[in-house]
Amino acid sequence: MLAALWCIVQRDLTLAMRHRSDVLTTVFFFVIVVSLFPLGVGPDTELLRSMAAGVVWVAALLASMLSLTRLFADDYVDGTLEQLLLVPQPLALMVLGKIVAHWLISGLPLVLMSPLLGLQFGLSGDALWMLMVTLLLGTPVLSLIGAIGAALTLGLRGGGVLVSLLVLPLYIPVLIFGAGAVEASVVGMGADGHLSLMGAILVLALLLAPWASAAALRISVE
Amino acid sequence: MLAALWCIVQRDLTLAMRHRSDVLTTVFFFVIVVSLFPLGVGPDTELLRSMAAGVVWVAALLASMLSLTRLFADDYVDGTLEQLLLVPQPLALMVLGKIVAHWLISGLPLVLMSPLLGLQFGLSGDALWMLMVTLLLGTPVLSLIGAIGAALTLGLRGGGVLVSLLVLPLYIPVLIFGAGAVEASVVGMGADGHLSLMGAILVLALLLAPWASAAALRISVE
Amino acid sequence: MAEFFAMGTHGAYIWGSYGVTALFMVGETILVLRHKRTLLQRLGRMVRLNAEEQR
Amino acid sequence: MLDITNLECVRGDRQLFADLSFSMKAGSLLHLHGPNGAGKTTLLRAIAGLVLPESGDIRWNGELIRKLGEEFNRELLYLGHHYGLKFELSGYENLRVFANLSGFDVSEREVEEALRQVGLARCVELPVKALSQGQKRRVALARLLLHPPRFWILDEPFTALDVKAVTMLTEMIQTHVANGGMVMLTTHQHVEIEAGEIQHVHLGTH
Amino acid sequence: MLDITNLECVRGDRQLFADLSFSMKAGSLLHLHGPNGAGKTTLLRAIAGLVLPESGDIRWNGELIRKLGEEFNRELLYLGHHYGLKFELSGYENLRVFANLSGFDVSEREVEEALRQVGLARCVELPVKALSQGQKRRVALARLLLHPPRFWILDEPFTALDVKAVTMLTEMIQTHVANGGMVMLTTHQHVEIEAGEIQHVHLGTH
Amino acid sequence: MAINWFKYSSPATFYPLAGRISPWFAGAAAILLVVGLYMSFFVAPTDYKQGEGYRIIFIHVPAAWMSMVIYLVMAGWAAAGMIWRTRLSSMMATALAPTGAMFTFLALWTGALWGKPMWGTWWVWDARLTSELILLFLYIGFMALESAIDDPRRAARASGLLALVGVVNIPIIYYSVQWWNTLHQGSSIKFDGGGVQSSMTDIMLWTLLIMALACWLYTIAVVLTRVRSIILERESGSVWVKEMLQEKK
Ligand code: HEM
Ligand SMILES: Nc1ncnc2c1ncn2[C@@H]1O[C@H](COP(=O)(O)OP(=O)(O)OP(=O)(O)O)[C@@H](O)[C@H]1O
Ligand SMILES: Nc1ncnc2c1ncn2[C@@H]1O[C@H](COP(=O)(O)OP(=O)(O)OP(=O)(O)O)[C@@H](O)[C@H]1O
Ligand SMILES: [Mg+2]
Ligand SMILES: [Mg+2]
Repeated sequence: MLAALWCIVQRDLTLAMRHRSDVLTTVFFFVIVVSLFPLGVGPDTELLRSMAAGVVWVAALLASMLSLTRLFADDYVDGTLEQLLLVPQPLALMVLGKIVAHWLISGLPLVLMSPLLGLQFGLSGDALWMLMVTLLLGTPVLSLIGAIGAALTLGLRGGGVLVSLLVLPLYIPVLIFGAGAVEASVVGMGADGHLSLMGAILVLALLLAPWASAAALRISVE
Repeated sequence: MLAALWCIVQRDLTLAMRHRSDVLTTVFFFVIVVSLFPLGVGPDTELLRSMAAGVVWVAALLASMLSLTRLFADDYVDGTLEQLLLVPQPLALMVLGKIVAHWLISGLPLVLMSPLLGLQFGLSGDALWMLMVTLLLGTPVLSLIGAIGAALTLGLRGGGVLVSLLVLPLYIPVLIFGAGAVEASVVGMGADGHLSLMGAILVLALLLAPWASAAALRISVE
Repeated sequence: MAEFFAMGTHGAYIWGSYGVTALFMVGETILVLRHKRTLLQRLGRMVRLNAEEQR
Repeated sequence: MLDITNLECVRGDRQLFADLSFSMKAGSLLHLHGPNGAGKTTLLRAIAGLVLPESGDIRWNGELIRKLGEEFNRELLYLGHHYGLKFELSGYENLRVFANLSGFDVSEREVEEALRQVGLARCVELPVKALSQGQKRRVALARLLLHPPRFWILDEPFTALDVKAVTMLTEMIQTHVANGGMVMLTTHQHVEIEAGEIQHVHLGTH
Repeated sequence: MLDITNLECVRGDRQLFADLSFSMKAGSLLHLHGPNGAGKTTLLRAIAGLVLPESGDIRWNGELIRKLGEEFNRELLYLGHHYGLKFELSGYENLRVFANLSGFDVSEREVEEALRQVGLARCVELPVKALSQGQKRRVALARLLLHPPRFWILDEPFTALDVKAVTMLTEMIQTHVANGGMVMLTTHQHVEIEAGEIQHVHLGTH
Repeated sequence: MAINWFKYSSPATFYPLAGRISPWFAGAAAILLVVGLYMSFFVAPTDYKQGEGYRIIFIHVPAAWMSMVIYLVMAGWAAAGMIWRTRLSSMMATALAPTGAMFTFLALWTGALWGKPMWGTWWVWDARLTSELILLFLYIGFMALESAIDDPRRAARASGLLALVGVVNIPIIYYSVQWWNTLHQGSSIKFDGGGVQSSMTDIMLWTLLIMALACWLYTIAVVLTRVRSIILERESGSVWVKEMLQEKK
């Protein structure tokens, strides 16, 4: 069981490493989107600081979402997904493996990059720390929920946009608590409540998402 | 010649209409992204008004970019792109047709939607008008430049993210002038300079992009 | 000496600039040379193995 | 072993076949015939559990395959129109992943040997996407040589293969059947296969 | 008509063939042979102008095809591994688009007639994605019946076709050649074609 | 005597040539760097307005110049590669990109470190700074696109096309200070007609020019070495590489 999980994670990581630019480009997308806002909004530092948390979180959302379309699509097109369905292992486990790999490739780097971007917007040490912690709790949820959307829209034309339509509404709670926690710490308030809520969401998603995605995959592959 | 151009535009529009959700989803994506910001940033009206132009423009950029991957990818996978290369018509013309269709599907709706979203952020009549005009001048440029990126990354794994890496830097001038013009009109200054620059960019892109994309397609299809 | 390194009040900025620049230029040189060396080794091995196979 | 009773499949709003019943036992081959669009692929996918039939039962050892789930998958190898290979990985890596996911460990040797047998010794390390049509198919076929399960479903396996490869594949099928395996296949090409007992099922002209 | 001189093609870092020279004249058929991975597809794509050869010339009526560009495309019909069809459009719409882009107007009748001839009268209005493998191929082949240009390049056109369709296609090829057309094809299947003059080109075993 | 330039555009003849000349460039670069550094710290006087902080100029400006010039040269090679289909040209473009990206980064870095004491902020979103950032993204895009494509021929052609499209950005960077009034100062050195005009003292100007020249020579040396590796990698199947490697044995 665990061996199979590990095998899937490893396979997807190898595939990502074959195209090292994949990993880099998600991060760069994140960086670019965050940098676009000051360009659009103008160089007012005070304004920038007050929108920092929102912007970084929205960018994380978008970056994670953009890489979602790739989660199952490649496997679907070349028929390996079909084969994964025929493997003598629980499908939810296979899906979990793919989600873990997706997070390692597209979520973790965002977490690690975020302090640098926060600096650009003039956030203080505490707020930077909080930004990282919330992203660490939140990005796995994005991958988990996103997997359901990706599985449902598999093989549909325009899946990329459709998936965002399905998934973004579900992302909103994560966004609100994540950005809320950071803002609370910017103004010097505690954010424990926000954090424990995010933890609860993460556990819930971890329990439900693999099953839901597996069911969605069975439907889509037919 | 023109008949062929029209034939391509019509074909792509028919395809889009087969999946009416495609058109709707680009618009919804736009709407959702714009609406996420008040959620992430908080309900401060003054703050919102001053970031309105930037946010709407960034959202338009992202929405247009998201739908880019679809521009040639479908045709590439099913081999119709190959056939377009073999048609006795100038390839740049075919590409122009596809770009026009792409703009009609994913650019024009944004232009039409924008006043509504601007209202949400408390923009005044003049500013709303300016927002629409800049989007009308700017979104075709997004489709034109984007086509080059989409053609270059055709068939590459992780093309979706790579295309944003290639295309977003080139979008930045459009963003700056577009958002700049709206902001100028928010504070009651004239924006003629910005607008004529955007017009110049549009003409330049219209002259160059179809050729560049055609060349890129020839490279990618090999 | 210390005065020299302090550079008025701008020591950190100046040395930060020159330091990182030096780091990058030296680093790039090392990377390029090392890449060349390993490449030559790899290709050399390939040629040798092919030659042995033919014999 | 495999029993199909009163199977009915519908695609879109067309009924492809109904009341289809047959069974297969160990050490036999079933050749599915029918013109283009008769529903052969649909039937094979239904038997593999990828398509839900409209009505009817598919049983393996008397148990419904939907109930069996992973149990049944352990006995099954399905090769469809798609290659089922990751194009960025080499043939070697692809086979390795398959084996591991199917739950058995294979040595480097075994994988290399399988690839050599399908005539890809020189391309072991190339990513699959750099292979030609026929070579890709050969990689997929190499799975038939690595601890193959009992029941093979092959949908037009001869596509894109050259004469040598066709002979090789027929031999593989024959040996498998002779050793008590089961093979279900469909092909429009004329191929001579001599296996113990050959069953022919014809899907209606449409 | 078509003259190939000293053609060399490289994929990745492997040279597939070099110094390949042959020519073809009107009213003849060229059959390209070679095992899997020999470079047949690459050669056909190079001749269609989709792949840039490493060196060597491809001339049509004495002119380089790269110079001719759209002129040459007007004389050419290439059917590759891909169907070249939009899966969301029906067979009818697909053919219509092709005809328009190729610069001639076809009536509704003509298109329907072509689809009937390839045996898809019943599926005219179905989107192509709802067709089976073989039916998709048939739609692609219907292009050969609509104002076909002189020079056909067919890469494994018999794939996925049932016996009836194979006969139909051979007949279409024979008529075309008899009427002064040119056909270049490759297939691993054994198909009897009797056309005026058949040239065989073998690409090296690899 | 007319030199046959196309002869040198063949990797087989260029490889040994590059090997012979690159040490000279490396040596000259090292000497000039030492001279330039000595002058920037000990000879150039303290600026009456900016104090010692202005000494960053001696690397900031060369780095900024190099970032733009390298891009132009890279695009030029890419264009040559696409027009004449010479393999060497695209290899040169590939070899230039990392060094160009490095200088772009350095221009940003040193600019930021200069901005803190002078403007009181690390970063502002003004036209020149922004367009320099875009340049960095263009370099990264070029490298990412190239590494995302496996077939080296397709990679060279695709990334070459991208480089050409990106050239549009260079005049924007250069003229940004003239087109928009920004925080960043305008060109103080103008190359017009006969001479170089400058608002700086002569000694500062000379130091700057020597550092710039040193960066040039450094770039040439590094790029030649890198292009040799690329040639070896891409041509590893060819006869001349095999013969050369065998001779070495
Ligand atoms: C991250 C921030 C910065 C960036 C990206 C940047 C970029 C550039 C570029 C691209 C150039 C070359 C353009 C040309 O030759 O005209 C340049 C030149 C120059 N920069 Fe900056 N710069 C930055 C910050 C600064 C700061 C803070 C200062 C000083 C207060 C400064 C002073 C200069 C000077 C004096 C020149 C030379 C202009 C000339 O003489 O032509 N820069 N910079
Ligand atoms: N998604 C779908 N919607 C509607 N009809 C479909 C769909 N998928 C398949 N069909 C129909 O089902 C029929 C059978 O398809 P199938 O692929 O099983 O045929 P086949 O016997 O494998 O044919 P071939 O020999 O050409 O491969 C076809 O006529 C096709 O029109
Ligand atoms: N992108 C690529 N990179 C590297 N090698 C490639 C690439 N594309 C094709 N090749 C190689 O080119 C060779 C010829 O491929 P091609 O598709 O032309 O063969 P083919 O003769 O059509 O074979 P088949 O009969 O199997 O269709 C193959 O051996 C393949 O490994
Ligand atoms: Mg079938
Ligand atoms: Mg082929």
